[in-house]
Amino acid sequence: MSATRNEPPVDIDLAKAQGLAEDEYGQICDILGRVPTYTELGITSALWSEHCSYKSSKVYLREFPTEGEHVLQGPGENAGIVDIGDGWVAVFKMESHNHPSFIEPYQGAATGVGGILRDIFTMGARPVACLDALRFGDIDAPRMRYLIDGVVRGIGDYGNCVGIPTVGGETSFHSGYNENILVNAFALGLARRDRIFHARASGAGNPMLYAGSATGRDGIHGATMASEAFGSESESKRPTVQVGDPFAEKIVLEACLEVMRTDAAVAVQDMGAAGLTSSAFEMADRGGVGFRLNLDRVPLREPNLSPYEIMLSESQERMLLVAHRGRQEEVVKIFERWGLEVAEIGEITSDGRAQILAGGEEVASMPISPLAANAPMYRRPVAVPSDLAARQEPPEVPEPSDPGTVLERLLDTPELGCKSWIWRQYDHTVRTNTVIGPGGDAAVLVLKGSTGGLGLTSDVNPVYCSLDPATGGAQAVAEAVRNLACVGAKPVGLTDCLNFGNPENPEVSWQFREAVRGISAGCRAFDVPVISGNVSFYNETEGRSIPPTPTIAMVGVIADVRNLPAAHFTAVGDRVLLLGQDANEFGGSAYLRLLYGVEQGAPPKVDLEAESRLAGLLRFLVSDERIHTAHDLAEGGLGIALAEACVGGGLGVDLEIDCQPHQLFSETQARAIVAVAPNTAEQVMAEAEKRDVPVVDVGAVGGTALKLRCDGAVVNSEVEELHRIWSTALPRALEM
Amino acid sequence: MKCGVVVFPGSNCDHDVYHVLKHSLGQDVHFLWHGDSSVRDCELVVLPGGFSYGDYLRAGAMAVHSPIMAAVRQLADNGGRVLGVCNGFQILLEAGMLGGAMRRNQSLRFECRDAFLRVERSDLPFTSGYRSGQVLRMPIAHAEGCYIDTEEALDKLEHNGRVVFRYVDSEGGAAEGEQAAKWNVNGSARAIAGVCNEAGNVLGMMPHPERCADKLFGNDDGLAVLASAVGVAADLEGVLA
Amino acid sequence: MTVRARVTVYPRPEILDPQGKAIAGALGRLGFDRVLDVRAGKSFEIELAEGSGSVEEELGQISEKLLANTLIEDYSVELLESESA
Amino acid sequence: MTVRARVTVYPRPEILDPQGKAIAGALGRLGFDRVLDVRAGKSFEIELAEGSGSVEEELGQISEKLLANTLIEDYSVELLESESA
Ligand SMILES: Nc1ncnc2c1ncn2[C@@H]1O[C@H](COP(=O)(O)OP(=O)(O)O)[C@@H](O)[C@H]1O
Ligand SMILES: [Mg+2]
Repeated sequence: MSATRNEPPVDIDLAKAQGLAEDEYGQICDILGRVPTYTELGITSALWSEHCSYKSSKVYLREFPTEGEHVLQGPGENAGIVDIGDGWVAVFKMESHNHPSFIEPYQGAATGVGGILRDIFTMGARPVACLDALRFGDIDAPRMRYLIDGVVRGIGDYGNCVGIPTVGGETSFHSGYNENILVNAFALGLARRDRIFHARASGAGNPMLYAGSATGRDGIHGATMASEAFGSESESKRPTVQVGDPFAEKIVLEACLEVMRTDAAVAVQDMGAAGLTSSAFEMADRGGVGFRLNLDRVPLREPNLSPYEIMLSESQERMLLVAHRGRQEEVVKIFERWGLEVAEIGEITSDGRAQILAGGEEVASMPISPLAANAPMYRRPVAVPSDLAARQEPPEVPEPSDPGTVLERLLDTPELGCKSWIWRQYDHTVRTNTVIGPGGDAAVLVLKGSTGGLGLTSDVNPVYCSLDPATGGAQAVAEAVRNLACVGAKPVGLTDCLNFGNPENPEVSWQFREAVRGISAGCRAFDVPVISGNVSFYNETEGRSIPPTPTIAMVGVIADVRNLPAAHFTAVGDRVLLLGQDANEFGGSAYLRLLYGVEQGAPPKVDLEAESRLAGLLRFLVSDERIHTAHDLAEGGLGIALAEACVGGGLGVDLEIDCQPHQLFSETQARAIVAVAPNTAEQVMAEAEKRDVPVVDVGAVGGTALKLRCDGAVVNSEVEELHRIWSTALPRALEM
Repeated sequence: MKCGVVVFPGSNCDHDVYHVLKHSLGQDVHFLWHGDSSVRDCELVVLPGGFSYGDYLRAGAMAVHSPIMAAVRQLADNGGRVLGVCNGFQILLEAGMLGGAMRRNQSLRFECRDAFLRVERSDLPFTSGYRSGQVLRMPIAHAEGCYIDTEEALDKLEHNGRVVFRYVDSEGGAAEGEQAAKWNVNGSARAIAGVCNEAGNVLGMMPHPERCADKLFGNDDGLAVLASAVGVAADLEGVLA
Repeated sequence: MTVRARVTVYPRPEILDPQGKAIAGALGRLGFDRVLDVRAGKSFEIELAEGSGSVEEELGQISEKLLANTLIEDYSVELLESESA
Repeated sequence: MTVRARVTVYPRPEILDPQGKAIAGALGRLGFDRVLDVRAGKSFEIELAEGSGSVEEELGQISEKLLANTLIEDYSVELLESESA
């Protein structure tokens, strides 16, 4: 094949400028048996990019347990699938949109939500819930208020408009994100087990249909391109920011689900990262077929896009479908009825090649499976961070002079204050499945038509991860299990979003390897498979990487959602029981970090067996309807957990706790508080003892104050005042 | 009762309303497509919440011109029942069927939370299941719910008893003074949350009764709006069983 | 031949404009203390094919029917330039 | 003395304009078939106190800092009339 049109000649320099390594360029020349065309080079560099190929992470990701009795689809598809009983499956995945959100927070976050929703409905599932895990820098860091406001509005406006509730998430603040915020979006969909759709193309002669918004120059990786070589004019016209169109998404969603109900479609895939390139290649590769595309038929938003641009555009809200030959009219009709653009742009072939035509010329002809099979994979060098040992030195833990004041100061931080300023901007009740929305330990959805439901949570503590990524990874899994257990949900699968710095930095690679090791250990201990996930590397600015942040989102099933405990106290007179045993652990604690600016020491140990016993006990107690309140201990320890349980329902407590005052803020894991009617307290305690979970009765619910005595110190804070501090901490810090 | 739920491109509470009408209230419910020109033999038509046409210009502005709206207007003129919730209310306003207009919330943000409403009239087909003065807790979820009109028009609206729901504090007191913003969740003129037409057969309201129609969600204060509208006895205990 | 025009839509003067007020407040905080007042409106650039009727009339109708809610908004129409295709 | 000015903000031409697209679609359905394209933007009317610096410069800064997101939007400034107080 000869170089076409007036495209720049391809050579090693151009390849490098597009992000291909020298031997990667050699590989593609070998595969093709010639020098690639310009379009082919673009395709290869996209498919072999870190983002699409997982080249630096794949060797480690293989360690994840990905199978289990409920798993119908593990990693490798647009989203993972687990069986949740009664003929239903849950389809879920989490994805990052970090870099775009830092550049343009509103659109970056919005298109992040759009992308993850498409991943769900391409599998034939109707999206029913979202979570968002957000990491921001110090509120006073440059642009940070603007970034926070934009991200929250972007997530809200997109999800609200499409009509998918955002039922939970997490938000934290750390100076390590000052120049690299993280926006991780999770979505979950439901489908009938026998109606799952796979993005697997098949059947030579079947037409390929393009549906949704027209293609513009959005998001083509212009920055890495040799701009002199290729019309600098068109370069400058390329927008770096993709704009989301949630209305288009909503109708694309409805139209796609309608199409999938007809059996006229063979495969459906969204055009996400690397647009038409990755969707066409992945769909064909999974099905072991080839395709022929005619780019002249692709709907364009502006004239004169080059084949390269059309193949790599990341315009949003676009879908690629393969229909059964002879039935494409049915598909077209549905899209047209929804007012969407739809075009037949190619067909499936049997030769396993990607043949791409434009202007009557062949601009690319590549064998598909060798491209996927030979995608580069690296085991990057690793090195233990040179300062790790020093950072793990045991910290000094000052005794609080007045634990009540400490509690108030902690509640007054954006980190530990209420996040309702955020989630009130999200519609969390649309679709009327939300039994527990944001504000509890885990969100709960009912499966309409039954009494059963799902629990959803997202967790990770980046400070722990930065002090010890393996422990931090395991802790994230354990915390997710614990949060689910508080609503009686038994985990069936998890998805992750592994946010790290530059993998070419050996210390970052080490963090990644260790975190994956920790997560895998957690997964095995709780028997929770990883069914999907996403890796986001290069969260680094001027050599400074973010704290390792392997966000875990976990889903569990609940047999009966009708009488779940609250995360707050609900009944005067209830006994408050403390489950688990403190071990006085302050490494990476909120107490040291938020009050003293110290991030020091080994993070709390993760005893996976103790966590399992605790989770098992909590699930039993919830299903037995024996407890009114269940709330786990996390950041800020017992003190914060009690305060949250008080302010959530406006009820006080009167407690006697056997510990030193500072221990109120220890972050030892595998702990929770429950509240039970006085006459069942003994039974519950006996059950805990039977299951080898330490338990003490520390007092009763009642009054208007959080009253607590420990080792001579006294806390006596009016709940109303705590509520005022806690509920306004974030908007006050934001000045919004 | 034969009920229709209109589906506009971008509607997203259509299934929620359908679910309550069909499964909680046992009615004969159908979806009506925005492109249809008839409401068939429906006696009640609900314009559901959502973001018709993305709410891109003004909430409800584009949906008004859908073919179905002529039929909805006809139904209203003939005395049939029309309920607009949230986006549906916005559409009724844009259609000029209720008077007044919506502006962005005072906070200039989307607000999703519970509001307290006082039932100002219980003699309407939509409120017969309530007592006058009853205080309800009902979720809102919107960005453009600040109801406005000229003072004159508002006076007339009040005079004619067309204010059906009003935002109040949790005790039923006026959402005024210092605390106004807390209770009058979107800053509506005179804390108006829902209005009806002269004849009382068309109701628009911003809060979502269909989202609080089941004890499972800890709140079924809204069920009686739909139950009343389909003429199910106000004895809601029976309905719930 | 095509015609380009601009329709500008503003809340009517007697209607409160919280968005404009919020912007004026934000500008004050940013130190732009010469700003006395801001009104926030919408602007639409419309390209029309040359046709039989008057462009202004067509745009008036477009504005009344869709672009403005005349209960609370005023609009104005402005022709930009014509372009030969 | 006060100065009145208008800042108009539009999505840059190469950037997707979902609003404009939806409005153009709606106008088509309403039978305004001469409409070829619509771009939806924002318009701000600003009243400034007479001051020492140049008004245009001040408005440029205001636009860059707050009214327009220059990553995806273009703005233009237009002086209206001056009014003596
Ligand atoms: N960005 C967010 N979006 C939605 N909900 C959030 C967000 N951030 C926090 N939340 C909600 O606030 C509550 C407290 O969050 P968090 O402190 O992370 O809980 P936990 O410590 O139990 O994991 C949770 O219910 C969570 O869902
Ligand atoms: Mg928790």
